[in-house]
Amino acid sequence: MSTSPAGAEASGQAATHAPGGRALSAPLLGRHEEPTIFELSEPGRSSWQLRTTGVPEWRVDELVPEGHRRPEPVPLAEVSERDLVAHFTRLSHRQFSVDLGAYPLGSCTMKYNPKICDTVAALPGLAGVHPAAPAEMCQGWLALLVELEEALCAVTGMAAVTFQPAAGAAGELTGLLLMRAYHDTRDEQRRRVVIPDSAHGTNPASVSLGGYEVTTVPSDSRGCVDMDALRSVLDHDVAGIMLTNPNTLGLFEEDIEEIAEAVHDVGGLLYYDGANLNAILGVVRPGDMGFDIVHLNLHKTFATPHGGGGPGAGPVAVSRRLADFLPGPRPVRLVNGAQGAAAANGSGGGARYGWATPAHSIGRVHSWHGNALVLARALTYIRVHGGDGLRRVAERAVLNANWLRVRLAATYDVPFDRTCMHEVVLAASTLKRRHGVRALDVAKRLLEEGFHAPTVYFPLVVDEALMVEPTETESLQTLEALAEAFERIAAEAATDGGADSAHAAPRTTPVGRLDEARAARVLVPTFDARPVETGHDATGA
Amino acid sequence: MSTSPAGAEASGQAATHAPGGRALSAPLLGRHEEPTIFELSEPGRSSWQLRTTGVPEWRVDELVPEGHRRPEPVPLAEVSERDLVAHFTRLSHRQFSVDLGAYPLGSCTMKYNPKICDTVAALPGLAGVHPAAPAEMCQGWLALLVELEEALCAVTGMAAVTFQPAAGAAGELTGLLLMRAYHDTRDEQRRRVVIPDSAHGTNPASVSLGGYEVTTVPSDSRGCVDMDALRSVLDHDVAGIMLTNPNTLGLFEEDIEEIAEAVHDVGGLLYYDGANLNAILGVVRPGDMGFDIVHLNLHKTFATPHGGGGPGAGPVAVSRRLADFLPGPRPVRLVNGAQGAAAANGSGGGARYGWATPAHSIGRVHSWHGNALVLARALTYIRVHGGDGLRRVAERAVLNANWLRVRLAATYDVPFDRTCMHEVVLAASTLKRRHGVRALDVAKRLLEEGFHAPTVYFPLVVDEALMVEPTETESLQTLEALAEAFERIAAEAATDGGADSAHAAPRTTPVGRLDEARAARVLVPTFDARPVETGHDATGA
Amino acid sequence: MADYLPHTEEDVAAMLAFLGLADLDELFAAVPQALRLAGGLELAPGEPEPDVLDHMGALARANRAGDLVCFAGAGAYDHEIPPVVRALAGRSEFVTAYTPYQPEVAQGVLQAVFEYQTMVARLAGLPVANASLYDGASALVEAVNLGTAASGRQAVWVSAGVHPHWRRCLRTFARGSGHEIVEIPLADGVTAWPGDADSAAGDGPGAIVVAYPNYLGCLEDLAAVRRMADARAATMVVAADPVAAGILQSAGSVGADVVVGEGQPFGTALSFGGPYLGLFCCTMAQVRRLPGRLVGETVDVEGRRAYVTTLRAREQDIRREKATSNVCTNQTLMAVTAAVQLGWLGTRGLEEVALRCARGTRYLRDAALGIDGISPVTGNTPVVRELALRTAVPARTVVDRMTSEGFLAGVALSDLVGGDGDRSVDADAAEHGLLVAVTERRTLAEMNGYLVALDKAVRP
Amino acid sequence: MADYLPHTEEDVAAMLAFLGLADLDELFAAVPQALRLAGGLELAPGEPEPDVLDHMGALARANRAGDLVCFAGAGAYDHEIPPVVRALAGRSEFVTAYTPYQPEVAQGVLQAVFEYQTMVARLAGLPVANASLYDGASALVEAVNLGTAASGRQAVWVSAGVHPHWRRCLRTFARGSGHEIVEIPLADGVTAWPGDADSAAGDGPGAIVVAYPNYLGCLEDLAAVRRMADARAATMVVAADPVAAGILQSAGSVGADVVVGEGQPFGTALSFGGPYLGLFCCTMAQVRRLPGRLVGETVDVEGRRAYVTTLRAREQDIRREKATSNVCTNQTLMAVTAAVQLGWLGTRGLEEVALRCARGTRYLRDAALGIDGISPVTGNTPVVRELALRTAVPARTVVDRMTSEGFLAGVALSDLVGGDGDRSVDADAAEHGLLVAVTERRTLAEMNGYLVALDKAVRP
Ligand SMILES: Cc1ncc(COP(=O)(O)O)c(C=O)c1O
Ligand SMILES: Cc1ncc(COP(=O)(O)O)c(C=O)c1O
Repeated sequence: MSTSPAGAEASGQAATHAPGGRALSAPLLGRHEEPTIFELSEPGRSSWQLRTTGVPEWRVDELVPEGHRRPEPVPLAEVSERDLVAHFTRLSHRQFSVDLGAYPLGSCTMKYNPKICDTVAALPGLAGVHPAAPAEMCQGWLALLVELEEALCAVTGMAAVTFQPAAGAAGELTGLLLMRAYHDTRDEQRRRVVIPDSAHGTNPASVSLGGYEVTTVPSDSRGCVDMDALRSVLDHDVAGIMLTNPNTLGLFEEDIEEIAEAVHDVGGLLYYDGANLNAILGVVRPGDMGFDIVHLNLHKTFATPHGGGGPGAGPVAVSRRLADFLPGPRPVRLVNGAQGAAAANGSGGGARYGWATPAHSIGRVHSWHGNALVLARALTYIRVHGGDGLRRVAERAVLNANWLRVRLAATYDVPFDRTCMHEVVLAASTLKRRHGVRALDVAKRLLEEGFHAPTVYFPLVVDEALMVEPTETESLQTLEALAEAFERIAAEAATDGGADSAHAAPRTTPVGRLDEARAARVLVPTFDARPVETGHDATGA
Repeated sequence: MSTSPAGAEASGQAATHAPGGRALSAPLLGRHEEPTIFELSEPGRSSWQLRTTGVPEWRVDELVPEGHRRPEPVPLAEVSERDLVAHFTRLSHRQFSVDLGAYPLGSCTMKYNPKICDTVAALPGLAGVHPAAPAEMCQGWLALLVELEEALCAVTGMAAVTFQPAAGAAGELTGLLLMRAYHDTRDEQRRRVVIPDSAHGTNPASVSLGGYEVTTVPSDSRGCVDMDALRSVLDHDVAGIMLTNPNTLGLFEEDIEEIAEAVHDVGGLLYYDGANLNAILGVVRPGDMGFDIVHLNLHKTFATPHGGGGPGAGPVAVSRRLADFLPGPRPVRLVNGAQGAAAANGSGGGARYGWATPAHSIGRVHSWHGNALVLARALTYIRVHGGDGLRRVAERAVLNANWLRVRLAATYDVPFDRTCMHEVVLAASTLKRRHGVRALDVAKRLLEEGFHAPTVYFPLVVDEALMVEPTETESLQTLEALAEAFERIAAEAATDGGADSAHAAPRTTPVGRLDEARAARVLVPTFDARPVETGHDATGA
Repeated sequence: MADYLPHTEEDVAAMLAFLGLADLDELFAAVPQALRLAGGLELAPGEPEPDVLDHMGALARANRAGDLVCFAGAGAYDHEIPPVVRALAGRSEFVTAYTPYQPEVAQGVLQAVFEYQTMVARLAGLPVANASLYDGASALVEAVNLGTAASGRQAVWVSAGVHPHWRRCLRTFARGSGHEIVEIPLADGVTAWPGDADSAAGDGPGAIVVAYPNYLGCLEDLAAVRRMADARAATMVVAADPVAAGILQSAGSVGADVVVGEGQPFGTALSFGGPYLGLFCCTMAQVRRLPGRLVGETVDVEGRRAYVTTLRAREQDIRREKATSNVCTNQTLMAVTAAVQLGWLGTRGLEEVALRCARGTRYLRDAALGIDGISPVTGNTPVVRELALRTAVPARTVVDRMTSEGFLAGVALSDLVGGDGDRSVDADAAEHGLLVAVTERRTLAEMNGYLVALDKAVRP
Repeated sequence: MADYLPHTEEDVAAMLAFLGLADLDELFAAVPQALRLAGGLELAPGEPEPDVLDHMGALARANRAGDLVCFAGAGAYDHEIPPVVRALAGRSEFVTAYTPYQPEVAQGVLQAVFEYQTMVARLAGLPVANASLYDGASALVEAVNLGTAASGRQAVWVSAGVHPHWRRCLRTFARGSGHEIVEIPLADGVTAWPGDADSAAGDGPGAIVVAYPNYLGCLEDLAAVRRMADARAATMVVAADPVAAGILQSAGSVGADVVVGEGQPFGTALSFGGPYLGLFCCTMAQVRRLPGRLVGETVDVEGRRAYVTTLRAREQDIRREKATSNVCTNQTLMAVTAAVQLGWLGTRGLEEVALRCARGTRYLRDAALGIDGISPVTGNTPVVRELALRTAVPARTVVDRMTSEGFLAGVALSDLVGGDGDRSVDADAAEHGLLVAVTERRTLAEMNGYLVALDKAVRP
């Protein structure tokens, strides 16, 4: 049957009276559009049920002074609970996720998210606690955070951690402000921060917000920081350098010791972007490499789910000399000895944990204490794995990436074909030159093959980049199937009609390729928006 | 891309090494087969994690005597937790459910299942209680059951309830054994039970298991029990009659008073099959109609989810004179006055609820107390609705069914076209005669239209029956869309190629029509089964 | 006015107008006036969800049993149920689906049940398993129906080692089926089957039922039962514990015709006794007598492997009074849950659980028998899964006393076999017998705490 | 050895062989020997899930705050979250998806966010809402970045009625952005903006920030702020409470250029402060300066309506150091949750929640002011949402005392504004001020119990 809008209109429903019980948008049954909740809405229908309180029922004009009152209630959707459930359940069937299959999205570490963490995050004793409750009333939370801080220090080789940053980028900016505070107290006005050309976009963006200028150093032929180029830009105007190691090409920066020495020599600090930590868990620690500031992406390395784009958690770990600048207040152990578990027996005796603000704290970077429930998930993950398990995680992640690299080297370009870490950057340059099949086409075809696409066109230094991060939770059988899919796509591209087929992909998904240019040109940011001409195409890459 | 097995084989995986991370069976991405968990299995892989106990680790031969030991462990699947999750999540995407859309399956009352009931059924204080715990330790459960018994008595107009029957059919058999016990104590040997020809299959089956012979009475032209026919079969050999009112044609048995009188006159009892109670909640009660024994399908009328085929709950309510025969033990209030809520404040004071076995109990019909968590869901549903809400449920259910009946009378046969109750039985006889499109074809086409199919070929007394039960939780917009879908199908049938199109349906689902004959002829009941010739086709209707 | 109804005032008015009716009451014109309920139902008015949650929560808190460390079994066990199993089995597509009448949109449930059937059949050592029955008792009743139908004889020998409640159910349903249930007593915990002499008298049994291990945890001699069944052309029915089966020989391997069991231990919470899961397996020879649904593999029009309920002609909706059983709604969700739980456990995990249960039982038995005031009910007969202790004071008293120490000590035999005694144990044990179960979740520390409390509890 | 790794010994061996490596260590050959971690991580060995659950459960139980009846707010509120919202927002497809980089297989999240953007924009009375930011504070920081960029001036006037923690964040990030943050004090709970005279002095503000209601619950004069902003060509930023917005005029309707807020009240639990939800709305004129992701509607190759992230050129991955913001990962799951919660509440439900909060606040205020030892902090200024009481004994003491009565009495201002005082309240209030919030979940009985406890707690 038709899956065109005509087909949808064929339902004969006026736009504002779509039938909540019709399931044609569920891929199980069809490929139709799912009506918006506003189209499912019918005045007078409702789902809400609130507790019986017995509170006097004053009218709004008895409560809110003239001039402050809202003339009309906020127009939201009015749907039955049944339609609410059908709507969002169908939407969930239109969404790919780790739970459905492999998600080899480079730089994102889409590993399996253990279900036990959902259970922990739902514990009323954790989820039901108000962030401003007195410390005596949340000893469990404080014990949890202190335990996690100690674990993250062990993993990174650093001295102290702040949990306030809500994601990696927030961690970066926090780290740069720590860098600035450090130099300030030493009365040094430094204006530049060095980052490699392969860096993730949040790095330069954070540098600007930190009030610094970006100095970019090129990668050398080995895909690592070009030492000569680096030395040439290092001077006392450099506040520090931001690196991720392994870098975004999935390669370990072998010269890390020289880099650290060179940067420290000019009085700069080393910032470690922890997005790629998964590769080196239990193998080597940023602190031992000479880094002064480290942010971690718990939503990558420590398996907390990405929630379709967030929430994450980007705690920042620092060396002793920077600890006094950390945001506050911070959870601290009041009397030593008592481990979290002990404290957890709780009530009895005075508080064992409390809050403290470092002497030269840069101040708050979050409304409260950071993404607490994400932190609880991460500690759960760490406890299940332990030191030994985390090392196995890194080994298997790197093993998987290298297996794919070697297997696919015959079919795809591998710009830097040597032992990689947790991810491998392939390229479709040859496919594109020979057959006009671009990285984007390969990505879309992979969807038809039953896999999520890798990250494409990043890092920017690689032409037609296909950045593949299988993660350690995918099996050899899955890697083989993924490799065969890649190979099938390349082989098909070489056949005639092959390129057209690739350009037409994906054909099995609820929607095909989208008109992204139109989305930006005729901006429709809400259901109420009338088309707005925004002039030129602004979709970017 | 191909969705044929070839396509599946194209994954190049040996049957026993299917890739757990490939998501081509998720309708979001493809239409491939989902490997069985046995094909995803890899020796040495595992998911299980068990508590550290410190118990001495005796070897099995130190624990189990020679001759009783299993030579090899039971061969099950060996999969990673990640693959376990991917497998069952993909399977869930291959399954239609109430949460996805309208499910107008006649005689099944597929109404919306409120999520609050899932929360209640998951309460550790309910789900974590051992069935043999002393009464003092489960006062909350006993209070809950007594409260539910009182509510069901109010709804049915009966005197007492047993919760042991796990589903409707179990309730029927229990009811028939109560009937037998009743007659036995009056030293009456009665051999026959009367049921209408429109009765559900479980009714005659239960009659046989109850040790009775089935006497069938035909329906009259109005679709109700033919009174003359009934009178002609009634004598003192009749133990009772089983009726559902409204009957399976969705019609209210208007002569119910005469029927009751006639059956009682010969000393028989009236059994009420409660599967269709949704239509008369708060309108009329089985007890007031003269019924002596009533079973309820809590998984229909009271919205407990069907779980893909079960569990249900089929409590049996009886009139005073039958109460002494009920299965035991039964939850009872020990001192009156105390309501469930009160008792729930719990601990303080002695037990307010206990167990008691009726004087002439027929004995147990369940391993324990029945499907307790299903009962907790039903009480939750009843409390949210209250007396007023339940009446609204019936009104809206009947309103919806009649709206569809009138709307579709122009397009489909309506064998008994008068005001129906909660469901309407349409027929495709004309479609079949004129265009060769059968009820089954209409059902399959409806799947393509975004709706679950109605019940087909039941009741047996209607040719090409399409039994439609919209339920009260579907909106007018959904009914309109459903009606339009029915109409589109009929219109299409009249076009040329229309019949072929109908026979080809469904074409948008993960699998098309199945070879059911082969399933019975070459029986493969397990993954290990070698094809077994079972002779003739035994798929039945 | 809390409910889940979508109808607005306008909707109702428009629909009534469309039907040409003045009001909603007219919809019920067919209901005789005299019968109509005046004044509505005698039920409290509806309450909003939060109020109802408060009430149900209060009821739940009133169940103090939930806080006790559980040493009770008797067919309902406190096994590990991991978050991953709860999450998968709780997916709304499985929970809110009906019986798979339209297989094209029900492959999820159908394949999960097919996998369940395979796992359960492997466990039992038989080629066929059905899609579930209500619980262990109902599975046994159906097994006896099948067994007598197969042999054509109504007498049924039932070992008194079968769970007392299940035997009670057999007697209840026998009043309808006409089966003649003969209970065979136990001696030292194992069935004392009649010698050939005794049984020659009268019509031989059409079915012989034994439990493995039996409800007292004792291991019966299945081979002997098989020989008896052969000698009498009777159907051999075994009620097997599915967890113990992880280390015990399968009943199928010893020749059982039908194997039934209680599947609750596979991912289903204690749940105050239900919903549970009736396991049912049989030989290929009996497949046409199989009760309930059966999922089979087939192909679709495009040749894709697919699943469908099959051999439907056995079922009530087609065969009606001639059906092999009246079961319609079963316990599919528990079967799906079991498939997920067994998928999680896998080959090694199930063996490990069975082994850990046996180890815990062994540890507790050795230590408990060291306490004075405690002796075994079943002599020196080897036990797994359950442990029957004879306590100096009535077992019910022991259970009550130990609740205040935070333990659910077990199940007093008096609660299972009833006052009037039973053929499974002597009169003294019927009052002083305490049935104890130790699962893989019980730690050494919990057991040691239990033993201290037990020592106190058995003092006069 | 508990983990989630699928690799069998054989797999590892085969893969190493394929790579021509002797062992796993060779994979790390690039890591300088000297740096390699000898002896492994200093972390306890892994524990099986049940042990970890025991530990986390013990930590959770040690949080006694969870058992207290909550009268604390200050930006984090105890609102009703119905089972249906938890169930839908918790679906694993939403939870375990990444940012929608492949829109063809991410329509679920994209459409949900599009609906969220629409609802939030309607709430704010502005045409554009982004796909979320971290929390209220980060949304405000981004708003100030946008505002100063738009006006091209670095000075920022911030009402002291803005949440103290948010103001603290503004000061922190100003060290990087170079913004000059000027806090404007409150008088009787509302902002005492400088007269034209004062402000004529020096460079005018590039952005003016006010809260509505402010953190003390007081209603500010938004029209006056709009006039000030017009006079100074400054960007008007309003930090609005999204629940109070259910009955209060929208900031957009009064001319705000940017409206930010904390979205936690829309379906997200208290969660010890996170993850929460940063709400961000602006005018169409500022859309190219919008921080974070934006979902827009478009069509696919077949003309089907579909959704995609748009105006991507603003973002860090494309614009890098010139990006409008550095945000990448945001709080999408909370945005989806808010869409579900607002879908559940609907037009009437949101108004009802706002109204009930205001009623409860009114009831508690009237009754509390009757207690001696209690007076208002903000005079007679009308309040909604929050209530600042001056208590005879230090507020922190009141809070501590009332925990033993089972209440979380509120938030002591001293915990918010810090010892060194604050421009929002006088020095006495900084020590004796108690900020109290009443949501729709609080019953009359709870409030009366609270009042009795409060009466006792404020005695010297
Ligand atoms: C290398 C790298 N750095 C930084 C980030 C930013 O982290 P977040 O998205 O949590 O802000 C990412 C995330 O994609 C990344 O891959
Ligand atoms: C009319 C009728 N009677 C009885 C039953 C049997 O109920 P259950 O399936 O719960 O055994 C049904 C269920 O479909 C039914 O529709």
